Amino acid sequence: MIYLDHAATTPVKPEVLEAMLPYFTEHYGNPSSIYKVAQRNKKAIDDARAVVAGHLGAQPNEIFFTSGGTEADNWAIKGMAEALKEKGNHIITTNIEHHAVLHPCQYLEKNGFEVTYLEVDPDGLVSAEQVEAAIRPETILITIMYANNEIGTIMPIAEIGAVAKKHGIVFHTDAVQAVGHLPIDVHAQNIDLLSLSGHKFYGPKGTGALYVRRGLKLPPLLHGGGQERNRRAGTENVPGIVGLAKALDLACQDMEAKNAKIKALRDYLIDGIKARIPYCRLNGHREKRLPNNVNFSFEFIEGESLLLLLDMEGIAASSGSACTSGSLDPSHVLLALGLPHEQAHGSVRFTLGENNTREEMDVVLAKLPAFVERLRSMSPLYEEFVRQNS
Amino acid sequence: MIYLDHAATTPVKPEVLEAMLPYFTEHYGNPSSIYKVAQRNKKAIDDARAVVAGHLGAQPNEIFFTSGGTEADNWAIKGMAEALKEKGNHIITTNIEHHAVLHPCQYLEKNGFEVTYLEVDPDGLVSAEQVEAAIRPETILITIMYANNEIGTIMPIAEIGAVAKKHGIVFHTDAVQAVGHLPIDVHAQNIDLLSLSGHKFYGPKGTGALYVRRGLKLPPLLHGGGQERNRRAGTENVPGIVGLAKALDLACQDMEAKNAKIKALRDYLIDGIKARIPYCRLNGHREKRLPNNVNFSFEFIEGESLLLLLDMEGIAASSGSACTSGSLDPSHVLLALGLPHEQAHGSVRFTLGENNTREEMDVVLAKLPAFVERLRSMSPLYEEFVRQNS
Amino acid sequence: MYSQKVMECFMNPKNVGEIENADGVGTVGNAKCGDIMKIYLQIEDNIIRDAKFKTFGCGAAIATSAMLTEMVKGKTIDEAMKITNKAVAEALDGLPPVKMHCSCLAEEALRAALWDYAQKNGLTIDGLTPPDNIHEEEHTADSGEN
Ligand SMILES: Cc1ncc(COP(=O)(O)O)c(C=O)c1O
Ligand SMILES: Cc1ncc(COP(=O)(O)O)c(C=O)c1O
Ligand code: FES
Ligand code: FES
Repeated sequence: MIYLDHAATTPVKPEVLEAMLPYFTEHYGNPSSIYKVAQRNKKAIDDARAVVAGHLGAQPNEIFFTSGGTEADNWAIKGMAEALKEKGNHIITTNIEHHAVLHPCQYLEKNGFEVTYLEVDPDGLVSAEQVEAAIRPETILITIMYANNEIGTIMPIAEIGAVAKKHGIVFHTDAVQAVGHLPIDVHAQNIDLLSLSGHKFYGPKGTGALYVRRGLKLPPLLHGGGQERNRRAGTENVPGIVGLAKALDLACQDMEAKNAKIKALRDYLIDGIKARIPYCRLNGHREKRLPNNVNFSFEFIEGESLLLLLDMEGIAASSGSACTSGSLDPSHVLLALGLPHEQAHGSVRFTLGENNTREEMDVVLAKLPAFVERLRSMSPLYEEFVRQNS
Repeated sequence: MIYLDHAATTPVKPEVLEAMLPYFTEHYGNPSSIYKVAQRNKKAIDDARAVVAGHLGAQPNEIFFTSGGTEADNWAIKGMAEALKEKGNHIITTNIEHHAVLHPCQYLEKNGFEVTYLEVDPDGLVSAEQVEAAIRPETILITIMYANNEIGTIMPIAEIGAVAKKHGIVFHTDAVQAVGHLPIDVHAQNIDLLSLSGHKFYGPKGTGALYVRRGLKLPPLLHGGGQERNRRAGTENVPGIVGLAKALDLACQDMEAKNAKIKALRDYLIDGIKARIPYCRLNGHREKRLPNNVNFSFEFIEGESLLLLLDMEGIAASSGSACTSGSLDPSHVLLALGLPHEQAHGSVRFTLGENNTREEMDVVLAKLPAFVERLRSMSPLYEEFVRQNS
Repeated sequence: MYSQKVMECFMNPKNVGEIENADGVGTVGNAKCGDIMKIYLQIEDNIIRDAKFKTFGCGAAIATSAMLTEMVKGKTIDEAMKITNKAVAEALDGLPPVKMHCSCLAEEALRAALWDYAQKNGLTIDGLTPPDNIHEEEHTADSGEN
């Protein structure tokens, strides 16, 4: 199999699994317990917290473990809204956020909040100026993703952070696609809250974290026991937390060199597709782009059928985000770029990982043109286009 | 080590870990993806859902996986409150619930809801009559735990379910301590919502589920992608879900025989302690009690110091619930039983597991009296007591 | 997610293409997903001699187009009118629930082509109503529950 869907999820690295294993069957004590054997687990969590903090430029007591990126996003957004509702009821975000941000925002809209969904430009970017222009006296939260999961566009986070700071507004970023892939420094970038998810950087599914700047009063989303210093209740997922930290540590090792390699493959794929397939469009910013993201719309054809053909040849790719692949709607991200309905439907995302090779890209480049051609030959839209242009 | 804290958490069984392993490194695809390799993971989740449903007498589409018991409790309680807030604002619970129920209730109290905390009797029981007497026209939810985590008392769930049904009120039970340990049938017992947690029955930490009776409109707690049929967003923790189901399946095999064995050990320990140590009190109901729970108050001494002595000898026990062991407050459960402050502080819980042996009980029975004696000899309360009674 | 039969029909679809001077042509679009299906019929003596399709759509849409065109060949118009989307889906060993509408698209495209034939020849076909014109229909992005 040629796996090109690393933005959907990644395999757990063997070293990560190895680090986790002892905590399932051997060091299984509840970290909150007072006896010695459980204290080891408490230490494992503390160590993991320090590792995660280190890679974000944060302090350990600013890191709270969650069950994933979705929980972190929900917690940050609904929690800050609750905490600051006396101060104001306005939130600023973009129209290409992940649903784990958009849906909490829509939920808040039903509960007395107002949300500005900034419109991105055709490359998927918002500017710090747009953000600043949207600020009102009652604005309490800015939540803008670090990098988009579908098109890979990287937002000007430091600039937005500076604007947020200037106006004294809390700034959250969904960095699920960025953590472990791009260098991050929450202090230099003026980030107040940051969500991450373990399975996007070769860690286990069902793990995540929220960085919460010290001093920020964020009420819990999950109420209960006193875990995570009374902020996030529930028996700690010790193996998961250990795995997340190990994975992040590995991901941040030689990040620059790994990224250079992946970027080269990415560009090879992008250029190869452009050279071989007419009527296609690269979605997302050409430069300000995740090193592993390739997203194309192929005119006149529909994405799912192309994915099926690729799948038959052992190539795993995706259209839009994984968690909406059951849905029939075209991607809200691609529509936000201004793509017409049919083109938004005809997009395919290849997201590369550390182990992909140039040979694999060659296989894709060898197969893809014929698949696109085949589907176009079946397409009434292509028929019409050819008729009109002949 | 003699591990006697199975109510806090259990080790993952080797068979459970084995079932999980392929899903970390090999079958890692995102279950929502359309390509074949990911479909296998979707199937693994569907199978797990069917297994869990089967052991509760539920339908697969009534099971929703969560990150643990805490999330399930929060979701059930806050979700139903949100869904039914137009209908009423009154909730009935007990004063010995786990914090994962109590704290969401207190949160709701701050947001316009009224909560009746039924007082349990000295054995930790509430009756269906008490529940019925507390019902008001505006009552929208009854949430009463299946079995208490500290004292092991088993509530009359079927009777409470019948009352709830008669009055058309939604009934949630926190069955975290019961699932995998007691037979459950949500339909026969008229349970509308039920929380469970994987790590309490030899499954992995960070996994849980909420049973939601078909037709019940429960809005999401975590908003985002379309996972779990749009009810619980977030990339599915595939290995965790597989592990939870495998563990539950194993736990329910020969449940009766296993329980008979554990119960015999439990009673051996209870009787042994009673026979050897004066001025002690068994907390919780003598008969309506989890097969694995032993909870004693030893007068004149404090629990933590006794736990430390036990720990020195390699015996892992707990006082109160694990997740509050950082707290200095006496157990709210023991106070609810009517114990004076000092006795509530002086309680120790032993919770047995499938692998504990009679020899281990003998070790505890051999050591414990001397430890209690030693601490009593240091205790000014004991000194006073002896003076008054001599 | 798809049956083997669906995948077969998708991978090696029969009847892809156009019929020159077709006796009936029907194009329908699915407001639900934006997919488009076009069916060409060659009809002689009340019998469908040939059927071809072009489809912009998902795997299920392509498979149902191929299956439907295969099913109608050799049938009288009345017989063709009796083909339902369910029959097409069954012939494919079923479709996932979210994909049932793709088979509706096939049924509608067939009826649109028959309507076109009837219009051109001044006929009335029992039970046939004019197709919805897709170009007048708004693409209402059915927001589902996602
Ligand atoms: C940008 C972004 N945010 C949030 C999430 C949600 O993360 P998770 O599925 O781990 O909860 C994802 C991935 O699914 C994502 O790509
Ligand atoms: C009765 C009860 N409810 C809820 C919970 C919370 O479960 P978890 O810690 O898995 O979230 C526990 C255990 O911690 C419990 O014993
Ligand atoms: S004297 Fe130690 S907890 Fe109070
Ligand atoms: S025709 Fe719409 S998804 Fe298949």
